[in-house]
Amino acid sequence: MSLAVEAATRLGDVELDVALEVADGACVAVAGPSGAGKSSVLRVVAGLLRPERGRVRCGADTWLDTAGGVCVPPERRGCGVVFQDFALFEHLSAWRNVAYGLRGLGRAERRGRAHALLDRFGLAARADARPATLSGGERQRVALARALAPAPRVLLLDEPLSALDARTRAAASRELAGVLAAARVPSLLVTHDFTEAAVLGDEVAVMDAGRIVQRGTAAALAAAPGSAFVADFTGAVVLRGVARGRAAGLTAVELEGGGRIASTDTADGPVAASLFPWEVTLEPAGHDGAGGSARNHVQAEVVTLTAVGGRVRLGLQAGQPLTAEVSEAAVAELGLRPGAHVTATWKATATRLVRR
Amino acid sequence: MSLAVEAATRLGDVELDVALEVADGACVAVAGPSGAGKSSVLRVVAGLLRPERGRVRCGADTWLDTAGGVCVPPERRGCGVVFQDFALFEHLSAWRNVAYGLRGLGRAERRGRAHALLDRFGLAARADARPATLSGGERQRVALARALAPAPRVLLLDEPLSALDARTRAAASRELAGVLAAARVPSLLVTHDFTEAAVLGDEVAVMDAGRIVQRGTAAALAAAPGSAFVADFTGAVVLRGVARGRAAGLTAVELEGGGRIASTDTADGPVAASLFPWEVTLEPAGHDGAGGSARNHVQAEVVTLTAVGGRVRLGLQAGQPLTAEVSEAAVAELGLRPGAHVTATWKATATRLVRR
Amino acid sequence: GDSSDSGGSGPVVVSAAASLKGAFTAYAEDTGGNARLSFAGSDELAAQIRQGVRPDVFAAANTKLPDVLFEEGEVGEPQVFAGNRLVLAVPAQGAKVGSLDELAGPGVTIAVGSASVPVGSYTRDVLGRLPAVQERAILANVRSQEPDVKGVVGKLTQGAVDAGFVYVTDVRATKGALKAIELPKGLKPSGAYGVAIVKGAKHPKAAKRFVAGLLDGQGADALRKAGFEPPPSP
Amino acid sequence: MSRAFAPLLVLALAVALAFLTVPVLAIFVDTSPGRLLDSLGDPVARDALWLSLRTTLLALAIILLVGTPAAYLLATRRFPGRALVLTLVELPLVLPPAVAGIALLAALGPRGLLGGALQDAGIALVLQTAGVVVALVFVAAPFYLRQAEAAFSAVDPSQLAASRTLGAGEARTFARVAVPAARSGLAAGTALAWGRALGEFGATLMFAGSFRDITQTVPLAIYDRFAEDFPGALALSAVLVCVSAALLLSVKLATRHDGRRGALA
Amino acid sequence: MSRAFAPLLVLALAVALAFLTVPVLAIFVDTSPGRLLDSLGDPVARDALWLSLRTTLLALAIILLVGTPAAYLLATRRFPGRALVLTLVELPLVLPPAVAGIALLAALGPRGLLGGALQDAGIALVLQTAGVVVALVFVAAPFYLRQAEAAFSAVDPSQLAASRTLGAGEARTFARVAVPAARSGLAAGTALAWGRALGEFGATLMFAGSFRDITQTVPLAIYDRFAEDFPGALALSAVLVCVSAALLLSVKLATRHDGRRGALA
Ligand SMILES: Nc1ncnc2c1ncn2[C@@H]1O[C@H](COP(=O)(O)OP(=O)(O)OP(=O)(O)O)[C@@H](O)[C@H]1O
Ligand SMILES: Nc1ncnc2c1ncn2[C@@H]1O[C@H](COP(=O)(O)OP(=O)(O)OP(=O)(O)O)[C@@H](O)[C@H]1O
Ligand SMILES: [Mg+2]
Ligand SMILES: [Mg+2]
Repeated sequence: MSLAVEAATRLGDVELDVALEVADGACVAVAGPSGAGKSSVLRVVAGLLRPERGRVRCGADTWLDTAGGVCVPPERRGCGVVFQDFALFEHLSAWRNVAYGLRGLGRAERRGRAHALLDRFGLAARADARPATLSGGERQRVALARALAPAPRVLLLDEPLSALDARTRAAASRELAGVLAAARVPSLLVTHDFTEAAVLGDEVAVMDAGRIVQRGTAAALAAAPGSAFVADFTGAVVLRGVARGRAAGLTAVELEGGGRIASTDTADGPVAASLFPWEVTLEPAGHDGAGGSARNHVQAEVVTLTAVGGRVRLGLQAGQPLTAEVSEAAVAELGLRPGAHVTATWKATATRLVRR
Repeated sequence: MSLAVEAATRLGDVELDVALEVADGACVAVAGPSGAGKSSVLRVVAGLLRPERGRVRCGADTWLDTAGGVCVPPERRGCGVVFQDFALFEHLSAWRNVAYGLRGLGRAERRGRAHALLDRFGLAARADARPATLSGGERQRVALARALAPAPRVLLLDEPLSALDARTRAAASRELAGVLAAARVPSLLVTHDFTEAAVLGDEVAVMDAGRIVQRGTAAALAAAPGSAFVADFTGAVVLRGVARGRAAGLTAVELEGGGRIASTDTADGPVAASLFPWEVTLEPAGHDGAGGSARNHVQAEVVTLTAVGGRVRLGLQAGQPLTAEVSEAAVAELGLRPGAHVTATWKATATRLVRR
Repeated sequence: GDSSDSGGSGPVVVSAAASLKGAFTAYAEDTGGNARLSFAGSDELAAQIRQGVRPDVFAAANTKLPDVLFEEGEVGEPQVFAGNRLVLAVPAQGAKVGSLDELAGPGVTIAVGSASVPVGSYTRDVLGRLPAVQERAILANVRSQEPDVKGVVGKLTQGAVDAGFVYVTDVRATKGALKAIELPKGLKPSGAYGVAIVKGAKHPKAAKRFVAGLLDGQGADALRKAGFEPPPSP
Repeated sequence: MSRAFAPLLVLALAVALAFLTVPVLAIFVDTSPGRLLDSLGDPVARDALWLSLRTTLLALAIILLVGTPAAYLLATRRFPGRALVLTLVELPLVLPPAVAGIALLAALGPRGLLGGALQDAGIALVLQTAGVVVALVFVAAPFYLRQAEAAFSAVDPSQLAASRTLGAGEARTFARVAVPAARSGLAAGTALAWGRALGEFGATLMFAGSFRDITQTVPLAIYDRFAEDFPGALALSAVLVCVSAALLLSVKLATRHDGRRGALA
Repeated sequence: MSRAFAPLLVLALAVALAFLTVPVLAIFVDTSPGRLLDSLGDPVARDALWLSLRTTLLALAIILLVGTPAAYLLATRRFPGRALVLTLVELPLVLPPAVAGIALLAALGPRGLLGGALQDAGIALVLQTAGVVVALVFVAAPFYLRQAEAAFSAVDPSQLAASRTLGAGEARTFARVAVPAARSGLAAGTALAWGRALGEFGATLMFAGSFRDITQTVPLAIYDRFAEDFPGALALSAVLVCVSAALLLSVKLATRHDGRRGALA
């Protein structure tokens, strides 16, 4: 069973207009700025939002066809949904929330399965608690367990791990990956976390202002971000500027807030230049030497330093904020502290340009 | 004005027992596993949860002293709170939510300030929308603007950026940092994001099971995680095992799921070994040569590969899941694909041990 | 018992004015309980009958309502079966008023039946026989015109008014909380109660028997015992 | 003013409580305990109590059974004329009880709009126990319907949506999510309707008459007794108050629930 | 069964609506439009309408003013005996109207429990317009109080907490958050109480009597007309229904609101 969605409808100020297929057993991660319409797409698939025009098909079944007047109600679509705000049943204990979707089983069996699922998400001890007495992350895990319980035909996960700490998230994510692999159903996963998208998603669809603006594997997105948002999403640093002419295979970009850099990409007009923090090296202030025009040099002031496992992440201010990641040795050598002035340099080939 | 909290109370299965001071103008990031009691600490400070025993002082004022029978009501504490579930006023438009806390001003002025704040968080266009028609991230930003509006004496931020994409989060985080710097009030920031904790927090307090288990700068935490949770939080990989004896300055650890590694740290009994993904290098399978016992060698299978800006993040399965981050060149050289077998190696000095 | 039209063996269904409650209940028990009784204000019962409700017997606290219903063709020819004496009722203890003459005094509060209910129209008839000045003075002290005699009795027992005009049977029902001040015979304080068999009654024979007993028999005895008077001679 | 608010709240509640309970207590003051027991011993009173219990419970069952889904529909669908429908539901309230009885006669009585149809179907209501139930439903239903509508309106629609995605059709969602989530409002509506039905007098008298053991509920028995034994009537009222209080309180204690949402999740 | 549910809901609503409106309509069928206008022309009827309007509005104002904070307190505090307090609030409902009137007399009448105190304070209620208002408040307040309590219980406590942290004391939180958030339930309670007050007859009659322009509200005027001029009484009832419908509907349209939460944020 594969899933195919086409939907066009007005949402407040946003015009939603998407077409998306998810192959059987595949997981498409959906990313995009806040308000892009990600949750709305999930609502269309689940049958909770009826678009003005649209079609939703799952395998051989047509769930929605506004032209043909078909609209299967949510309860006969069998979508497992994790709602962004959880939407737990406040009057039921955690395990009863999870057992809610389990039909045609004896009471003992439902109870057993619900407890087993809660246990998988580390919530065995809270099985009898009402949602009102659960912490945020506990609520989210109950919501996840509830969505997975009835072995759904499609999984719709709206930031299912956002309220979890790294450790709990890793555990929940493993459980989720296990379920995704075992269930072999199409799934849509809304996430703001690139690693999560890369690990759980076979592909990433990036939405903006109601449309899908880029689609591809996580690696492809990282290699060629189609927008400043995608660059940000993949963990890159984004600098805003205006591309002014091209010479010797290099595009010159005038940065907002001052400074001038070069890129091997071709572009014109307002652009966003993106690079990864570990592609930046630091040199003493004023340095403007090696690499010629094929290397970018930007004067910056150190704002923050965070050392993590032999690496240091530096927050720099260079007209625009910039992040660099260098070795502890380099920091020691340059004697970097907050307030220090440095030259940040990186290759023109590492500078990707996207139109803004 | 500094903030000092001491509180002890029973919360379901958890016994909350914390003592925490935040200096004037300082921001303490609070991290910890789901259900550790982070939100509860914030509720105690805000005056929404009265602990069995406790004291809360802000500057010269005593807000709570259970022994002395003092309990200042929330409205006279002046805490700006971003609630984990936002708690927006559903019957008020976005700007009226923000203007709610602005007192003693003319209507036009309140409206103007509320709009200005919404604009700072990129929500000028949604100022007249009711919360019910806002997206998750939009709701969160309204909650943030609402908390900041009345110039609070203390800021209590419960995962204030969790529902935002990287780009919106960076912008909101910048605004927040600006406010924190300008307001110079003590603040508590609950977060699951190490970078956020490092950038916004002067210090990080790590909670577990109702207690503060570690406290220090982000760098200190990363250098010497006191627990597997902290290691995870800082982005490290955590392997579970049992320490069995020490010889030649090295502790031998028997890993769960098979394998044996060494660490320069001293420990005994059940431990968690942590290392950062970029400290792992990959060699062809079966390789067990250089470095001797001072280098760890673990046989693993490649599960996922994600290339990001010249770097590749690999998900490995080696009895326990393991993450490595290597250069694209290394991947090409070894011809790594999912299913390939490799030897993951790292230094015994890079292996930090914490008791479980 | 629906097929008992001719036989008349079913219980006779009687709608009667509330003040007849004691007397009719005793009568029904004396005759073997073969009657179903329902009590309400005479006007309410009349309204029911107008809406097509069909008890067998309609007994009102006046003669006007049965007469009107007879003219409208709802009931058979009415008969007067009892009389009731209008009295001036005052609280048994601490009464502010001791006689009819004191009613016109300043500050005296009076409750009477409204003109539309039997007891109220009798009250007006009786007061109309007083000198005009006295009548006007008494009416000026009326603070409430009650569509239900219960209202008058309730206010008197609770001391909310000083005096009221009710039937002597109503005073008896208060078990001593009120006392009756008899009105001069010259005012003709007696009201007549009329009864009629409803057209289309399901048990016409039993109804006839019931009415007959009221006029002369166990019913008449029960009425006397309860304080009702024989039908006033026209 | 802010500091004075909690005392003000307490004052408001105290005033409201005093105003509502003192008159009820006053009935007891006027009634000796002996009389109260006498009333209970009286077979007429016992018949009336038993009939009141049966008819009000039956009426309540009908109101809950029809009213709950009707209110759910009103609360979950937006349609033009919704305000009008709600007003129509409220209108029976403004009818003085006897007029309500006349209205019922005019609609369902032998000469009423639907009287012929009922007669043809062999359904007799007027002067019958069934008529009491009809009258009670008519006067009490608006209270439950309106209250239930408000309670269902306050249910978080995202919980209803979640239920649907979990395979529960609208019926199951209604029964398993909407009703439990609205239960405190529904319980209040039930109490209001039951209380109103227990005290109902005028419409019943007009539509069903006041025949002992057939249509004479406690309020009618009280009325009857007024004409004959004024203090006895008050004693019976006191008994009605006691019995009703016991009923309403026990239902409340039986369906007790707690657990309000915490502020910070 | 799931597929049949929506039709079942519609059926339930249709049955409920038909049952509640047909009798009301039947009053109009029995009344010619001419009579309806005649009633309006009659000065007694006009006086009664005007008095009804004044007294019910005043009673409603008192109920809202005292009842809203009292209900808020009941809804937001848990204390032992809460179920008992709620039951006490409900008890006046079960009193048949005339008994309610007697109860008021026994409490506030000249010989009542508090009668002396009132007299000393120079407050006259019995047989006065003020007494009508007291009677209306007594019979209508429980409906509002109970409904308001349920509505406040359904308000998300985290919104109240948020308001407090934003510097709003309990009073401001009550006025600016709790009341608006509970408004649909409060509106329902107001409608119930108003409707009940407009139709109130027995307690008013017993406590305040019936005197044109002082205590004779429309229901009392209708009763007064019953025996003499039955069609006139029905016509006046019809007028009461029309006026009440207009009042209730216009309030609903004036305070209209929308905006239910979406399912996926
Ligand atoms: N019922 C509605 N009425 C009007 N506008 C709406 C409604 N529902 C959503 N919107 C608007 O549509 C846009 C998309 O909303 P949606 O919830 O799909 O965003 P999203 O991509 O999930 O964002 P987030 O990451 O913040 O959750 C938002 O700008 C939102 O304000
Ligand atoms: N009212 C309550 N009754 C019982 N237990 C409660 C209550 N409130 C919180 N708890 C429990 O106390 C623990 C701490 O809750 P808290 O909300 O402070 O966690 P947290 O650290 O904020 O977690 P998260 O990151 O998931 O939001 C949880 O296990 C929760 O279930
Ligand atoms: Mg969303
Ligand atoms: Mg929390």
